[in-house]
Amino acid sequence: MEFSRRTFIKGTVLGGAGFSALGFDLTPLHAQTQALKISRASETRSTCPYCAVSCGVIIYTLGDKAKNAIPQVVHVEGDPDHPINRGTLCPKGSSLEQDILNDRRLLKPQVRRPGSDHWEDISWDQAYTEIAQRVKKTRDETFLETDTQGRTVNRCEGIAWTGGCTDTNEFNYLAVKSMRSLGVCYLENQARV
Amino acid sequence: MADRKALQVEMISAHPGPVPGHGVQRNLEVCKLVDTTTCIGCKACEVACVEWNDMPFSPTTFDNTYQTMPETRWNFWNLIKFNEHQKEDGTIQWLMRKDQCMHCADPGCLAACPADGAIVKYANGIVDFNQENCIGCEFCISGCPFNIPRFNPETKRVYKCTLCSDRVGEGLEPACIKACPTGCLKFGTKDDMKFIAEERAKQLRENFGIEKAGVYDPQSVGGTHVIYVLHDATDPERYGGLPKNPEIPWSYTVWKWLFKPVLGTFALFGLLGVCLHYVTAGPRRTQPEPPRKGERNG
Amino acid sequence: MASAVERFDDKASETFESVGRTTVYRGELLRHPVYSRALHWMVALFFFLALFSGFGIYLPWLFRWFTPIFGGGQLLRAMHPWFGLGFVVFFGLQALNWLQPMIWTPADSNWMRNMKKIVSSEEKMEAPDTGFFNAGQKVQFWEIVGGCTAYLITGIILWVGAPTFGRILVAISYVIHDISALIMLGGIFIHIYESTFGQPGTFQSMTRGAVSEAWAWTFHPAWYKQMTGRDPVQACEEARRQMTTGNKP
Amino acid sequence: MTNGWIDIKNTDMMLIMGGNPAENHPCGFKWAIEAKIHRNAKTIVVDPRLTRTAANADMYLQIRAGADIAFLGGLIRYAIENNRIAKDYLLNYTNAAFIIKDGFKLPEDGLYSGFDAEKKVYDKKTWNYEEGGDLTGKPVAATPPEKTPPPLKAGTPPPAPVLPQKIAFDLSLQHPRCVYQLLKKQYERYTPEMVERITGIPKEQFLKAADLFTSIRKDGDMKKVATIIYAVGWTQHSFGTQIIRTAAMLQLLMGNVGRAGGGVNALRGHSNIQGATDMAGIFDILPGYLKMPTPTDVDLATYLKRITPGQAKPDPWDSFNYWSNTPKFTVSLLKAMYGPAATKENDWAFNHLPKIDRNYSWVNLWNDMYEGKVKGIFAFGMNGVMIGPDSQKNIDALKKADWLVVCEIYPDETSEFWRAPGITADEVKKINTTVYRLPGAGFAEKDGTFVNSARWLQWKNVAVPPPGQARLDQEILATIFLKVRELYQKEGGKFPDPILHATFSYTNPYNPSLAEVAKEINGKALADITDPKTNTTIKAGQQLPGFAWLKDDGTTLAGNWLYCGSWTEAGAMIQRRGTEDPSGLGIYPNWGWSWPANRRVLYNRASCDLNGKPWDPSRRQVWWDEAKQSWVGNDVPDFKVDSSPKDHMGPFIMNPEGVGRLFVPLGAMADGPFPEYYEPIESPIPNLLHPNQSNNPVVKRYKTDMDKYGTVEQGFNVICTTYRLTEHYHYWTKNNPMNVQLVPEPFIEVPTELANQMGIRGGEKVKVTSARSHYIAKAMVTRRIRPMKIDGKEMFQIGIPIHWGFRGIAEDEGKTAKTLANELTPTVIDPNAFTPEFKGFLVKIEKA
Repeated sequence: MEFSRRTFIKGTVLGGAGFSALGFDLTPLHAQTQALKISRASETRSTCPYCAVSCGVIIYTLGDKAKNAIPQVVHVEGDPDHPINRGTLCPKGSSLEQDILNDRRLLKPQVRRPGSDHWEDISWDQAYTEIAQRVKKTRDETFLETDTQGRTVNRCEGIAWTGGCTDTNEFNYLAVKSMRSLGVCYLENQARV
Repeated sequence: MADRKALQVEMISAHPGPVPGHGVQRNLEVCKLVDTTTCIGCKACEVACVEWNDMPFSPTTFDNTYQTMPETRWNFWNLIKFNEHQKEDGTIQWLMRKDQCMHCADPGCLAACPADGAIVKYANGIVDFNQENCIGCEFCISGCPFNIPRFNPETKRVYKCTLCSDRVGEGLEPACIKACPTGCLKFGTKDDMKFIAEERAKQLRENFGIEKAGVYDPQSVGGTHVIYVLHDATDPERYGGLPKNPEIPWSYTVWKWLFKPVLGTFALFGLLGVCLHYVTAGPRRTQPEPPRKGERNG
Repeated sequence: MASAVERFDDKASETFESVGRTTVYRGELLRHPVYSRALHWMVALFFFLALFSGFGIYLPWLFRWFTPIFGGGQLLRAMHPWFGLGFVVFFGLQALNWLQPMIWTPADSNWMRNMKKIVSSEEKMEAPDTGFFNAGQKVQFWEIVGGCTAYLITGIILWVGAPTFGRILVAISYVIHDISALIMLGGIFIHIYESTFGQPGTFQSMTRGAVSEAWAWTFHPAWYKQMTGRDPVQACEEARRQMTTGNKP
Repeated sequence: MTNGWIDIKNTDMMLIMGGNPAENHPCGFKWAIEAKIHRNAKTIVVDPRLTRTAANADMYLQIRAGADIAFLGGLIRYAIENNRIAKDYLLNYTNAAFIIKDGFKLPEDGLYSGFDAEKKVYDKKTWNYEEGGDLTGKPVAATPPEKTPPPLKAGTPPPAPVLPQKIAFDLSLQHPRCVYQLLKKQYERYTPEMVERITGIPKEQFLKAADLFTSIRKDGDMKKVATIIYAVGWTQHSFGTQIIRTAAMLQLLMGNVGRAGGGVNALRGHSNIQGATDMAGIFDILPGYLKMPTPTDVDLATYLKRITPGQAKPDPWDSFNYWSNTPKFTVSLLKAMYGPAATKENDWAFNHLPKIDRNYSWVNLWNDMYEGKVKGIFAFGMNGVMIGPDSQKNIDALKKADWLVVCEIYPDETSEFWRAPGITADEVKKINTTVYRLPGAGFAEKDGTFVNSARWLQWKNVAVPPPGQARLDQEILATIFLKVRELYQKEGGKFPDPILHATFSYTNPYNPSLAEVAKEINGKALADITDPKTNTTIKAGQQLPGFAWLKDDGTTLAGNWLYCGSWTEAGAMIQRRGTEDPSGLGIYPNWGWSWPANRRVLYNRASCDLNGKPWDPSRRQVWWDEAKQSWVGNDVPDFKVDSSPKDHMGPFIMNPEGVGRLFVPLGAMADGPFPEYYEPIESPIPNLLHPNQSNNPVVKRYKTDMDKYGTVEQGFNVICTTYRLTEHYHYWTKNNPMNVQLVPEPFIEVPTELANQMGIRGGEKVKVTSARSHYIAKAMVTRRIRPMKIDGKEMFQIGIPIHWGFRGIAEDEGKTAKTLANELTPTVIDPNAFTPEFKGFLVKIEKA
């Protein structure tokens, strides 16, 4: 073992002081290997919602999927099996725990009435009913069976749909099916910008 | 817990007597390789560290740089230093270097630390703070050649990167290294990392025209368990103050481990001296002394 | 000394006089008033507290059994600076109190020159010009004054720590703090020895505040002459004659 | 992307331009680094700023934002001039040898032939190939007169011009009207000096970069491969599509498309932006890139005739022309959407679909809402106010709408437009829009498929339940639609048929299980169908294994023909997690499923020479197996498997010609068969190639009072560009405390020289004003953006990250000026992709 300068010095002095019975202590001191917070958490493999590299992530959640344990995120780490990111994540992917567990999340349906300057709570059923009525009213008012030259067009120019790019394929398909059935032409998406 | 193969301890701060279990088992030396030539300054390592260690978020303000904060903090253990370095031909080289504890083989913090068991160096090279034994004297901050340990005023304890001793103890790689998107951070035995680093430096010199590319593994602290591949190994200072020749102050080496114990014994001589004086020259009594028994007066 | 300091000093000693009590029997002289004694013992107390807690940090792998005495490393580290501060503050007051008698005089230089004889107790009586304090005491006093300033400066640096003062300054203060501690440690051994076994009859000067006249003319003749107006050597011979002749009644 | 993320590790040369992968796709950029480390690949980065990608590059060129086509045109010229092109590849896999009809004019004066000045549209009939055979070596003759078309019934519009079935070609590439010669003449004008004057890149730097990039084809060596990596830096211009066309042409010229480590790779921004495009979340297509019907498509037959391309190729060659199967895809889609209601009699419910005759794209949507035409809007995961362009116009448009339904996970600017900064208390009273804000589910709370930039479909699992009363997005959408259906069933209304017939026959229609929807998208058999060749039958109700099985007689349904094969009877291919990659080329055939048909690198037939042997034996993707008489390989061949190389079938099976298009005939491109350099709408200098036609002639400007366009004369003399940071994700992570800690406040990157001129230091507040609005943030004074010489004049560029609005952690703490970056951006869009011009517009900058 290469003698670094200091260990040599310490060795000589220690020899001298070693005889002092006062300081010798037999209790071994070694690091307790700390149980990892993720060692018993349940793992869910998912995909990061941010960019289109589609990094695989492992979401560690509380509890072992027992019924009475409501899962909540404990830690998010890269999925080493995923061939593209191989366990790595960027600064956004690594902070996904704060995206899942975030006190700014919207928790209840709200409505802003015309002219009002604040949000009011509204129940889901009330929201659904009102929205459905508005959709029907606007569609009936702006629906065009035929255009000026008498050709059937069956389109509704009064309603627009702007979908996000972190919605899943299946949601997009349902959106296209439902909106095209309403005759919506203003069907746009973040893919455009 | 005790039965599981714990991280084998090699050095303990301010600990009397030999380190228990020293040299009892073979142990590979781990090492973190930071290849600054492929670092993209994305800060995934900073986030992974804060997330793994559940550290509280601290307020930061904008100060004319991409760097998250000027220096690491007690709750922000590794920080990418951004430096816009102007090369001779006037072009700008945007250097990014991950700054964190270097896990020296001959740690200045451990040398300076007066608290028994506050700083432990494992046989695999990781230097770890043990907050229960830390007395908050901040000597380690003075001892560290890389200005790494950070003091938390509330808890009166000092904190730094632990190279994820908990994860490594369980066989995992550190969180920052796992997260690093471009693989600029690598983890493995010291020999493997040194080999990869030298290979990469050679590749840079020969194929990418970066003549002074080299590996940073300063021997003045006995070599470190965090090594860098630098564009210019002859001038590490340009990477945000990476010391060219990191030195542990003499106070915690020659003074603390040689003169102090020696002078300590000199001070005891004072005690010895007075005892000798007492038994030889004897006390000086008020005059006139009364005659001693059986002695003729006069 | 500045008058403000003297006024403060006198006022302080009056307040202590009113509280404390010094009984001077016949054949004794008042050595140290209540104020000086009180200060001395406060300084001593803080010194030892600082010393022992310092030992826990000074050579931890040797004196690690000090740490539990102070309730663990954290508490020891937390208290040591306050003890040091206490020591420096009280010694500061002590210095104000004793500044006047501690001024270095030529007599002290002579004393230093023939210190060897004094140490070997060959010379029974102190040199006649030894004043209230002899040179040894003055050396120690000034050494402690130096030590205290060193403690104050380096102590504050060590206490506030490297983030503010930079690691090199802390490293240097670390060494200076130790050196002044060692010197003071050496000095204290001599001080305690001289005031107890080395020079019987001295201890009471700090406990009761009074000393026998014999003690005075033996060890501080010039001070004895100043206090009583008599010649110390004559007084000693007088006493010796009286002792050899009048020892029967 | 034509290739994929991991495939980038196979490259030898990278041009990274119009994109910043190190910052915006860090984990993808690892593969560029792998290429550098394991293959000594070189990277050339061209960007208006020295980004973190450039910090890693071997060569960085600072370009003026918007001058991309000039640079790429210069590269094409350099490649042709120094003969650094892939001769065989060019001749056989592209339309270089095809001859163009007379009457086609190159745009020396900025205009191609057939420009109609009033309608600002091209009549593209002159942009077509000439009918004929092999003219190699024959004397040059004028285009033979066309056969006169049969007389038309009165009133029916003239049929749209079509490609000739037999295309004339000259294999010697000497014919003056052959595509190669026209290409050469077109980019003759893009000399290195002209490139320097337009882009600001010094001549010698440009030549060094051109030499390095084209060095892979030095003296015709076909072993090496180069890739071009880009992102919205190229798409967000008023000529965005043409920039990408130029890159594609460059890659075709150098024979890089279809090869491992080659191709033209768009790094798409969002996790499912590729999926959203495939599933046709945009107005002009149906799922599977089928065109939307127009009013002239009176019935299904007319529609299919219009959008199904016929074969058009040189006679001896062969072309798969896969789009010829469009009828099968369309009928299957209609059966999926309308199920039993789609019968042969009612044209498979063709008239249930709306017919569009105008441009309903993003900027038009807000423009028409601003003009009061659009009454109601659903915003499910898209923050229209933040995206802009000209956000103030979007806010004012929303004030005029009746209702707005937002489904989000964080409070966002669109749902709170009515209390945007600057709206006074009494003005709020006058805003009559009803806004419903419904709490949606985050990514970890719902399953479903994401399609990444490399076309990989990957399923993800549910980890935690939605918090509070939040519900799954699909549950919200399905319930709203079914509630509308109930209203129509009860009260009737305008043309209720599509609403009543749309198939929602999921186990729980109000909360459809995405697995069932995914199976529907993959496609099922509705009757027993057998494949005569292989004599295998698929029972009714079974999942289809591939889109070859789709029929146009209503016996199959498929939500998206491209995804047919993603969820077969053998199970969910998109849930596979096989990590084996025997070829080592990063193909990973058993991980997830990539469309089409699990093919990882598109056009991989072009990775082989004429007799089916890979150009580079060390990177073997697919090859012709003489024994088996079929194409085999590590990747799924992008080809007709049994077509022997002798038949000379073109590798680009989706094009009618079967070959790569250096020249884009007829209607595919709105603004020209070759990309021509046009200045951005807000440009500091006139177009140096043709000053009187400075901008893209077919780009329309909007007419409302909010649409103003700045000029240098009005004092807007600084070029500005907007972009993303690696620490933040659009308008989402401003709610994430960890990311806010990394980059706490908005800033504007200002070059040091400009800052010195204005007397501002780093950290001081600065106000940037464009013709439309202003933006306030702290200045980041940096030497990474240098002053530029544009046509001899000194100009500055500044950059603004887009991440801050008026609702977020830093915003709510009052640490920002609550202005939006996209208040500055101009309302002008690309004529082909309709993407707004967010990059390269004019502003002025002063102390705030």
